[in-house]
Amino acid sequence: MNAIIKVEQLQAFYILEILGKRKTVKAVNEVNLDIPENEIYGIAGESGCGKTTLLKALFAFIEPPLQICTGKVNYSLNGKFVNALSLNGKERRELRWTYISYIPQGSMSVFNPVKKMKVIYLDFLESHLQGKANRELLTLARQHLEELGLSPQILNAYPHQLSGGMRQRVAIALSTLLKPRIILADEPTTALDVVAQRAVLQLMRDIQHELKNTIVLVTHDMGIHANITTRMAIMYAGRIVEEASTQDIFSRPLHPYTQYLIQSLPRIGDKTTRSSVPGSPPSLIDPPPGCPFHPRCVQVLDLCTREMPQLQDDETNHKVACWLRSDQNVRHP
Amino acid sequence: MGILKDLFKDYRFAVGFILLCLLFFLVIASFFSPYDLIKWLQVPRDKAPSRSHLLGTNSKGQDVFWEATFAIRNSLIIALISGFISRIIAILVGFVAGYKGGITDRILMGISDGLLVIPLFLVLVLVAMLLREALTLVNTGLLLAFFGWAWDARTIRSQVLSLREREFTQTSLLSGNGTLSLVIKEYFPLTIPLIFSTLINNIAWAIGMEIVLAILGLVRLDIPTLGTTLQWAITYQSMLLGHWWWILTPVVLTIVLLVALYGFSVSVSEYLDPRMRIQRIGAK
Amino acid sequence: MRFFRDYLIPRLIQYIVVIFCGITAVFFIPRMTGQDPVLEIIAQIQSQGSQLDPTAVKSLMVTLKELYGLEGTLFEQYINMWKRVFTLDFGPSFFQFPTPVADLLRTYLPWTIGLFVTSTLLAWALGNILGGIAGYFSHKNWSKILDAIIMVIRPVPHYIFGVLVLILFAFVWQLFPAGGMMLGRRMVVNFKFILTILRYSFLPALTLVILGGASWFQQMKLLVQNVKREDFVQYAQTGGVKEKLIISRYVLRNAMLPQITQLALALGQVFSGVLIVEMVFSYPGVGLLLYRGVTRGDYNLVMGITILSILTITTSVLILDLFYPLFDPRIRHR
Amino acid sequence: MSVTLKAQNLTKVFSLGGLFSRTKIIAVDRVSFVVQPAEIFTLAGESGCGKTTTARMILGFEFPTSGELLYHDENIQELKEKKEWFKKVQAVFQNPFETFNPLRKVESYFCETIWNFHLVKTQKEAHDLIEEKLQAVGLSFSEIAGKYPGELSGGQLQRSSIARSLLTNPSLLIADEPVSMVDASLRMSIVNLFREMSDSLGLSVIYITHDLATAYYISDRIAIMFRGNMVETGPVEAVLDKPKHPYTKLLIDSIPQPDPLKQQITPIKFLEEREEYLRKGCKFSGRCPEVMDICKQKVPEDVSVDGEVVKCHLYQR
Repeated sequence: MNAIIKVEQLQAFYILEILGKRKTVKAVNEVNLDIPENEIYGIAGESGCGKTTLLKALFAFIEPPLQICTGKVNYSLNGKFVNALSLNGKERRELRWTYISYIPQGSMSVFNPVKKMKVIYLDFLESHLQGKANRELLTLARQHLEELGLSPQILNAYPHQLSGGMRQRVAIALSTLLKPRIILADEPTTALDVVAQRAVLQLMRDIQHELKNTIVLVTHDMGIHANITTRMAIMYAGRIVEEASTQDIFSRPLHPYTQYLIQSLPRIGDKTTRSSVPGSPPSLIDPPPGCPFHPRCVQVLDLCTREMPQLQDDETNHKVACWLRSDQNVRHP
Repeated sequence: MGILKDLFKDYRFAVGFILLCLLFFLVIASFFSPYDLIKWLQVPRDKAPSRSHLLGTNSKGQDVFWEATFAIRNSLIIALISGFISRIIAILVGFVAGYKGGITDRILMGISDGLLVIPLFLVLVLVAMLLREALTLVNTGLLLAFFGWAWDARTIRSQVLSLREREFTQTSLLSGNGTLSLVIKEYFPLTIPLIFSTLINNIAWAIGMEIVLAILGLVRLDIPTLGTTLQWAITYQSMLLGHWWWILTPVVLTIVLLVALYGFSVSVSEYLDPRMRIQRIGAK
Repeated sequence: MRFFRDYLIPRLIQYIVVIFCGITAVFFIPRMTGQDPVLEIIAQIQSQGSQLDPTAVKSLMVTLKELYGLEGTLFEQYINMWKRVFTLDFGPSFFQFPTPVADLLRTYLPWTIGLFVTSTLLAWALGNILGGIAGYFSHKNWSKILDAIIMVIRPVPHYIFGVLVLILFAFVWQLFPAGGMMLGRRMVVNFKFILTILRYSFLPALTLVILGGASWFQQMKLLVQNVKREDFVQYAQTGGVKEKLIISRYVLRNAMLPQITQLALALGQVFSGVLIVEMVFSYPGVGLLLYRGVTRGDYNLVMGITILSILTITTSVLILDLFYPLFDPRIRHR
Repeated sequence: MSVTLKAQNLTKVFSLGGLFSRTKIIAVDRVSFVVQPAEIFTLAGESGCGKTTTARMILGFEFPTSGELLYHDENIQELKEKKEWFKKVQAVFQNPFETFNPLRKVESYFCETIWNFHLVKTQKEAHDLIEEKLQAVGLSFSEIAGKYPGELSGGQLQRSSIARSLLTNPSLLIADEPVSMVDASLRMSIVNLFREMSDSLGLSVIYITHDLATAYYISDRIAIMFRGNMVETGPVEAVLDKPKHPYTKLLIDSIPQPDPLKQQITPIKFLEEREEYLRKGCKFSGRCPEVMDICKQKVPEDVSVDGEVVKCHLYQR
């Protein structure tokens, strides 16, 4: 299964200037990741763990105060790998929506409030398909909506006339308009009710099935990951602590943090008392030395407080970054 | 003193602060003026600026420099009276309309919209025509204050409306605070930057209005203010006769005063902006 | 139909209510001062040195009271004031005795309206477009320099800036006449006449456009810096939409909406600015009329000007309010 | 011991629009429920179902259009002094970062609550009371002394908010989505707090949420709300394990289970229902899989079915 995006030693920090003091928020810290093709890849983690920043880096959408300090984000463009971060503005703009597209958080104000959906669709199409008459572009949009089971009447409506669920499905339709190879979704269903969320997830599953492309789904809700993703990575304090197929993550979680995360989820029909992770999430400005989870980890070793464990594959393509699980600690206890 | 160091990073504050100190120095100097405030023909007339008379003398036989120091002081008195009293009215109306809501909000806003739309300047002129003699410094200030609050009441009200929706209002009520202590303890710290910047805008407006009233001859012309100095300069045709120093002094002084006030207010209100203050608290 | 009922009728009612309150205020506020305009005028005449024997003073008082509609109870005065407003008859002007105020206004008002409309729209458009672009490229140097210049111009009051422009353009560089266009010339529409109109009205228009433009510039720059951070702009940028489109269709288009309501709210002050500038350049408009009326204590004229200005401003506010839904679909389609 | 809180036919109607166009939205429609002492009662439902409006009516921030609220059989509207009412009822809110004014120290809210309600006489007693309540929620006074909200984490702020609400020893606590903005890893510790307080202090808690899983874990009884109606009320095991109302079934079925084996395969028809508020008859009839024509005409009555109260025509016969 070849990868469509290869992330190598990526470090993306926010450089903040408050009252003359320079503060660096280490949002993404030495991340290595291979995102496979034709799969729904999940990135899980709590708020403030850097998953949205990682998504922005994947999308090569870097706006100050965010800066890429080291590392590459390689897209596989017709066979060979190109570092997206080294592309200039024009090349990046051309790749957007044709090669890689983005589904927003689904907050209220994602579409231009004073224009009809038709105009918004034309803006996106016009910027990428040169030399096509508006009429042609509109028929393209109308067909696409019908394929996805949405009524073309939507094009004549204004954004404020659509409900939250409908607006999010239109955003998804827009992001798949030019059949991109990769779709990045940042918490696509957080702002929706559970019934609307189910319809949106269903739509994303159908699209991936039909286009055979890759959807990278970022959300803190483990239920959604279990429901739709096939492979996932768990992020904590800017680092990937565990990466495996969704089946493995839920059946035998290896990293203590993942275990806590899954164990603390309440389930209907099961009233056993659940406890949450002790302590509080680390600050990304000066993360604790060694493994960032060690202040909250119950099985903490002396080594954990000094050195950062690397992601280690245990031959079943199940990677984990924890001294308890890696065989290295056998050599120097 | 750390605050001043941060503020000076903003060039607008630096310019504004220095100019304001300069003008403040002039105001202080006016108390030590060798010449009388009102008497005419104290010096030879229409002399160009020289060592003895820094800014020359005018056709009324007064030293332009010392007249200017009185003018700034009096104009500032009028502007400050207008500024502070209109703040009180604007805050009262803004907070009551914003917090009470319902009928009182509609009535108060109806009055303030009415005052906004009709040309205040003309009604001001109408009233000034009648009061004419009585328009001493204080009365002019009060008159300007009465007309100067409508605009700001509206902005304060909209901020209070947004604050009322925020959750800490409910926490404060649940902590047993009454409406008054809620407004003072919770809303005031957040609206201070707005009140400060509208104060400076009102002062600038008051100075401009005072000048126009003086040009129309509606204030006591013997008391030197920026407006009356300009008015005498125009009636004595100083422009045609080439006494440029007499007419340019009030013009330049007004511009310097207002630019300084504006630069000072913009930078300070940015510094006081709640978001900035929260960041500073966080960065400690 | 819903639009008509939800949006139009409340606006019309507000229009009538504001006119009613405005004119009532203009009627009551001067009376609150407790000063009697007639005594004021007589004192003014005597202070200008002309001696009047007592009987002449008494008869003058009676006629003046009748002229200013000051006889009868307050309520009667109020009623016949409204009668006169509806017939647009503000009584005779004092310093040009027989001619009624209405005629004076009819000759001078078109000039003011011309200057008011053109300069306001020009200032609004120029200030918003420049401010919008400066706001979008706020990190660029030219935008910072422009911002600094505008910051110096904006706080200057109308009269002072007018005098400055007058001194520079009329006396130092002598490019334009120092005002004093012939009053009340017959309106003959030919090329030469229009040229003289332009020459005389250039300086007042320049002052108004610069001053007005400065304040619109700053408000728009602030608005655009906020709109730039909105989700729909970021989303369009991630979508690779051309920057030209983003600036015009997304940023300027949305930032313009609050500026329309702001224009409607600021009309009162903008109109006052026009009157003041007319005084500086003695441009033959209502402002100059006001200057002469005030300096000669012509109470009727000033009252007439005030009422007429209320009508002009509230009508322009109504027109602007009616235009607003065309720009904002959220109001058109509930 | 009499019932802590009893609501009878509680209704709230908002009228929107300008002078002429009065569109009426029935936010809460004849809601009745009972809260026993030391019981956690959950109000669950999607956004816009009226659960927060109900809470605001109980707290007195909103006045009911009709119906009564009885606190220990005493009508709340008769209570003249609102401050007296806040001694008995307190609340915790959704967004920890908005609960406290960013420009005021967190401890100032504690002191105000103590002095406004005259809970203690001396400074020392005040300090001890605050320390005691903070210990109860797993914090210490030193952690929050002199601190501004900006300097504390979401979890700490939410615990402080709970501690503040406990100062007056209320007998009813309203928690409006208390954990939806808190990190998942910390969520359980705060949810467990409610259970401990309810058992140890005999506190009745009205827990408002859209997350049924947490509701199942913590509450004793639950009411499912839909467009202002209480469609199903009863013990949480009965309502969520064996749901009766079609809407409750749809809600439970749509929750993504954190288990890859239980993936939602059956597609649902996403019906775009905008005017459900004004609908005649049962408000869910637009998208109810078991809809009958009676549903479209008559609003169903409350029917008690083996210990539960269901508002649905299916159980009318």
